[in-house]
Amino acid sequence: MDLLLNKDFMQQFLSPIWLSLKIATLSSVAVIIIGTLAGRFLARKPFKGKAIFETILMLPMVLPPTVVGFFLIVVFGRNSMIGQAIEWIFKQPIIFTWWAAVIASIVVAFPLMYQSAKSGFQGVSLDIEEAARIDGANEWRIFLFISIPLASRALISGSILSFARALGEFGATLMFAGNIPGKTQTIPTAIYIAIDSGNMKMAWMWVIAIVVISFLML
Amino acid sequence: MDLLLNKDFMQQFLSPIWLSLKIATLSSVAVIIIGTLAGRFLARKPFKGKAIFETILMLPMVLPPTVVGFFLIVVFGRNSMIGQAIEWIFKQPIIFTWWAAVIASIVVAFPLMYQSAKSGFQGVSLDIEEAARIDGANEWRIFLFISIPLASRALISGSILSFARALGEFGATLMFAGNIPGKTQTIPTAIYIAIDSGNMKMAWMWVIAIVVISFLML
Amino acid sequence: MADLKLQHIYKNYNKNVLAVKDFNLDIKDREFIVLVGPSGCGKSTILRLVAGLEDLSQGDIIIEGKRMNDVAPKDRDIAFVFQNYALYPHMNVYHNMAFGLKSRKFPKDEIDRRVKEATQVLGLEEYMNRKPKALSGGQRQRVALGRAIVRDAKIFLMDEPLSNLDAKLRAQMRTEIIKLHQRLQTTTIYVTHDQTEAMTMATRLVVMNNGVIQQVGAPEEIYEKPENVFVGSFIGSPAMNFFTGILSKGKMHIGDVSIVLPERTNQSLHEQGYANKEITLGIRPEDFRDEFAFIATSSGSIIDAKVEVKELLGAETLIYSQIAGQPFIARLDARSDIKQEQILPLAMDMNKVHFFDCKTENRISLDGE
Amino acid sequence: MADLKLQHIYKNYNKNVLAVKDFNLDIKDREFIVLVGPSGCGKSTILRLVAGLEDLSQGDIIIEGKRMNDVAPKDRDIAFVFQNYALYPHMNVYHNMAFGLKSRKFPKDEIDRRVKEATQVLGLEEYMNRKPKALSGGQRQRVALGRAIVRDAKIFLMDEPLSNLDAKLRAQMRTEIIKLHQRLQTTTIYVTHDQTEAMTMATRLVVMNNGVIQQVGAPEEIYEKPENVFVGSFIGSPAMNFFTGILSKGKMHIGDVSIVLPERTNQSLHEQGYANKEITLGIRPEDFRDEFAFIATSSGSIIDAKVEVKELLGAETLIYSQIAGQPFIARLDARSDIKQEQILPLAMDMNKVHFFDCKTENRISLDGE
Repeated sequence: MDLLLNKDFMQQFLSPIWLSLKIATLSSVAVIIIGTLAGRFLARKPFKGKAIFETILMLPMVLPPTVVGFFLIVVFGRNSMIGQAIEWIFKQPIIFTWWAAVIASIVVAFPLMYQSAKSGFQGVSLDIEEAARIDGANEWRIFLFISIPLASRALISGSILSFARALGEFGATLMFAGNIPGKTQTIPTAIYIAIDSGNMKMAWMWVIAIVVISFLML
Repeated sequence: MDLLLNKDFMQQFLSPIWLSLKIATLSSVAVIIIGTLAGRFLARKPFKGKAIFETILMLPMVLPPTVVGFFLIVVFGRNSMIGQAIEWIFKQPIIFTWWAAVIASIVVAFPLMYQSAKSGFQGVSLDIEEAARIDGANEWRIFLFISIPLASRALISGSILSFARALGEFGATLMFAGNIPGKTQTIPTAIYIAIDSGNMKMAWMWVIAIVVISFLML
Repeated sequence: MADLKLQHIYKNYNKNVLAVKDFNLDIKDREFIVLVGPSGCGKSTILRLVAGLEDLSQGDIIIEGKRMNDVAPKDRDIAFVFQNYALYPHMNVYHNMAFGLKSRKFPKDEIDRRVKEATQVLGLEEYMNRKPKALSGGQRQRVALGRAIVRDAKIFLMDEPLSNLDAKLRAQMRTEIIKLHQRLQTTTIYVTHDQTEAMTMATRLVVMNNGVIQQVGAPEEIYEKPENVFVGSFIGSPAMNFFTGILSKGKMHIGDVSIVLPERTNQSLHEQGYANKEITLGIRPEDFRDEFAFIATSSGSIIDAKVEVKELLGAETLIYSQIAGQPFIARLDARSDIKQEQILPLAMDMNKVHFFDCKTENRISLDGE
Repeated sequence: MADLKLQHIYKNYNKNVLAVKDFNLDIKDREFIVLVGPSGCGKSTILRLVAGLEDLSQGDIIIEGKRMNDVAPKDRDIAFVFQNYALYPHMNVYHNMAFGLKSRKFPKDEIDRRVKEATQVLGLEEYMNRKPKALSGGQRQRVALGRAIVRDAKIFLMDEPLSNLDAKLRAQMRTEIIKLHQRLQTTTIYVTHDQTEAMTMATRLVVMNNGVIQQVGAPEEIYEKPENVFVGSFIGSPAMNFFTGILSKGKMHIGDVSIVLPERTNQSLHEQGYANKEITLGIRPEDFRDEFAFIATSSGSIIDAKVEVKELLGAETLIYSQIAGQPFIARLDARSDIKQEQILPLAMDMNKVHFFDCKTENRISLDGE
């Protein structure tokens, strides 16, 4: 009980939690919006190279997290075009910032949302969309009032999965955003460090915290 | 080219690859067998507490890998009953051995196999199994000649997913099996260490190796 | 080739839903029994109980004198034809038929002989190596029949086997199944909701509703003497027409229309206490007559029907009209001179009308019967 | 309420599959056109082309004089009733009907008025707040109709709207749709594979096969004078029977059976060069007669039919038999005295037989026609 009242300790305990929540929320909002739009667009439209395009989108789900982290470092690193552009705009590299953690979470969570959204939209009977089209609705109205409500179960489960994946992201984040306490240390990395340094008490507290957050989501 | 001819270097490069393949193969064989049986058994039989039982089975898919690693350490650690039993039988603790990596891979890959197998078996029309039952086949014959062939697509895709997941496992393995070169260092942990120590050349080679293995699987 | 007794069978899926209630039926060797009724009437449940795919809640199933309640499906020696065929999709036609025999460890040449014989009977020789996906609906149905035939089982159970076929093919397969039964003489229970199949195939027909048997008998008997309003309306297409009216002074008054009853009918109804009471009259669409000669001699049973809708069905015409707000359909020979809204005099054939109690909806037996 | 012209319409899905070929049809205001044909004949494709759900490969669609080829579905002012209803599952009955009006920005009270009126016409008032899942098949069908009605569109398109209902409900909804058309008088194209619907509903019938129109005409006309073998066999149930034989010396020889042709028929066939050639005779099941009086006066067209299967269908009996290996079905009045295997003398009504060219399968016009 003493510990809980200790201000420094609380600071140390809560900081990864707030950071995790912030990163997971931000990245899953982005993933939900992009994933829903991409899922709807690609659910029905066939085009050349669709299979290859989809395979690339899905890769982060199959590849080991450290490989994802490796590619993030290569793509956003100081030697790449993108990395240099970012450094020029923001006056600092993105690697080892919490924005890097957001990007890592987006990349690993996106396939989950995209897949859920796509199968959700594919599950909407084509007839029903055609009926709405003949009924005088434009494409935007169909998307908003027909497709989204009918795919809502898949969209919600995709959103939850994405949030959970973003919250639990470890490997790619560790490599791309690092493990800087108060700056890029999330719950999963904090647990790793706590165990590594033999601090079982802190590890238990963070594990309980993340399990509680996971249950609150469901 | 010099490097490839250097025996020590080859040893250092190949060792995580062999270990990764050994661990992934062993764990996915176990996962495929247990997952198929569990999927078939739970696909049709309703029983009390089935939902809770299934949630526990699926947890490793939702929880962050470091939390899975944490629980593995708690369950198999030197202070637990299981850990003490293992230590008494094998005269050494399981933690930081390659068997620990196998167990970590099994735990994270099992939900994928189970889910695929279950939905595959649920997709087999009940009528067809009933037809076989009336046709004089016993349950074992039905499982072997009707259910498995008809669920084969789901079983194969579940097996591939499980193998990929086992091969790419990083967080839980890092915590439970450690990162001991030549003993528990797999490709994902090797990449992490290579990047961490700035050895981009080695990192690239391992990344290429794991991408090649992944493509060979498909 | 066996007799089958179903004794006091009950089946409930949970405490509240009673799927089958006190079902009793003795099926003789070689009979072709058709169970017919609307969906949810419990007819398929009976079949699944006999097959052993579901457990009885109460009662006994006895095949050739042996109680089968606790015998596993594979040991009951029955064959089942499923509504959706339930072929093994990964096996070709040959192996679909052979699977049951292999499971029962028949020698290889015996399996071969039986499958070849069945494919010949069913005209499937050319398709031996095809998988179900590569067959038409009618061919799949034949394979499903073949799988039952090769087994040479004691009893065939068929669960709406033709309902997934189109109308033409259904008529053709109906005939093939009848011929097959004439040839094999296997005791068969056939379930359908289609009353044409019921009428044409059955040696005995069992009409069910809400889990309870309504009537058992030869098809002609059930068509000509339905035991209650449900049977009358379910068997026959278009359905039997019903009019509710009051019996008084030898006439039945339906709104402001009065129908004179034959003397004996009237007397019998009076004796049974229906005088001045509500009563239901049933008449089949084809028992309305529009021929001049018939109308001239049936002055007491003429109604002036206003034609609301006319349907020309090739060889015959259906007229939709009503008496005092009670709608009916009359079936006349094809006549293209009938016009919408026209008043058409129709005579009821009073030898072919049926009477039912208004409350119980049961048939009222008349003296002549 | 509009006329519709379909001119030289072609549709191919890829280079090899031609779904519709040179389809021409002028539909007048208020007509109820039924497109009928086996599955895959292109009838649904026509409907989807008119609706704008698919693009034409060639040809023009003209509604009230305006070319519609490139107009979006929502701007064509048509209503479509889908086979599976395609109701919006997450909306209640009211909102299902109101959605189209809302999309077109109708004022709220006008929407209310129209939906209420439609629900009254269709008897759906009680179900206003139910979602489609909580409705029966027939009610869903009514909501789908309602969605079309409220729009007050120029043209109704209906794609096998009754095929998911059971037989009784189908007959009932058939009548309701006919009444609805009599009331609203909206130009309608109705697609079905069911020839009963085709015969009873159409003001004009279009019979299609393999993407090509086979015959256009009033239902009676098509029933009585089918243009070719396909139309004869597709319209009518059981199907028209066909016999192939050789014409010689005023008789048609089918195997060892000879049928004497009426003098004028024979002369006309000779004049058209069919003497001593193969020719196809078509006769409908109901044009076989077993009445004694008829047989006595038709000595030239009597066949001795061995009864292979007898089907008692309530008001009538179907007899399955064959002439020289060519099977046929005869439809007689209900007679329970006919036995399996019995030899039954049947007369063909020679005023009602049809002749077709053996190769082209087209109808041979006789002098009398």
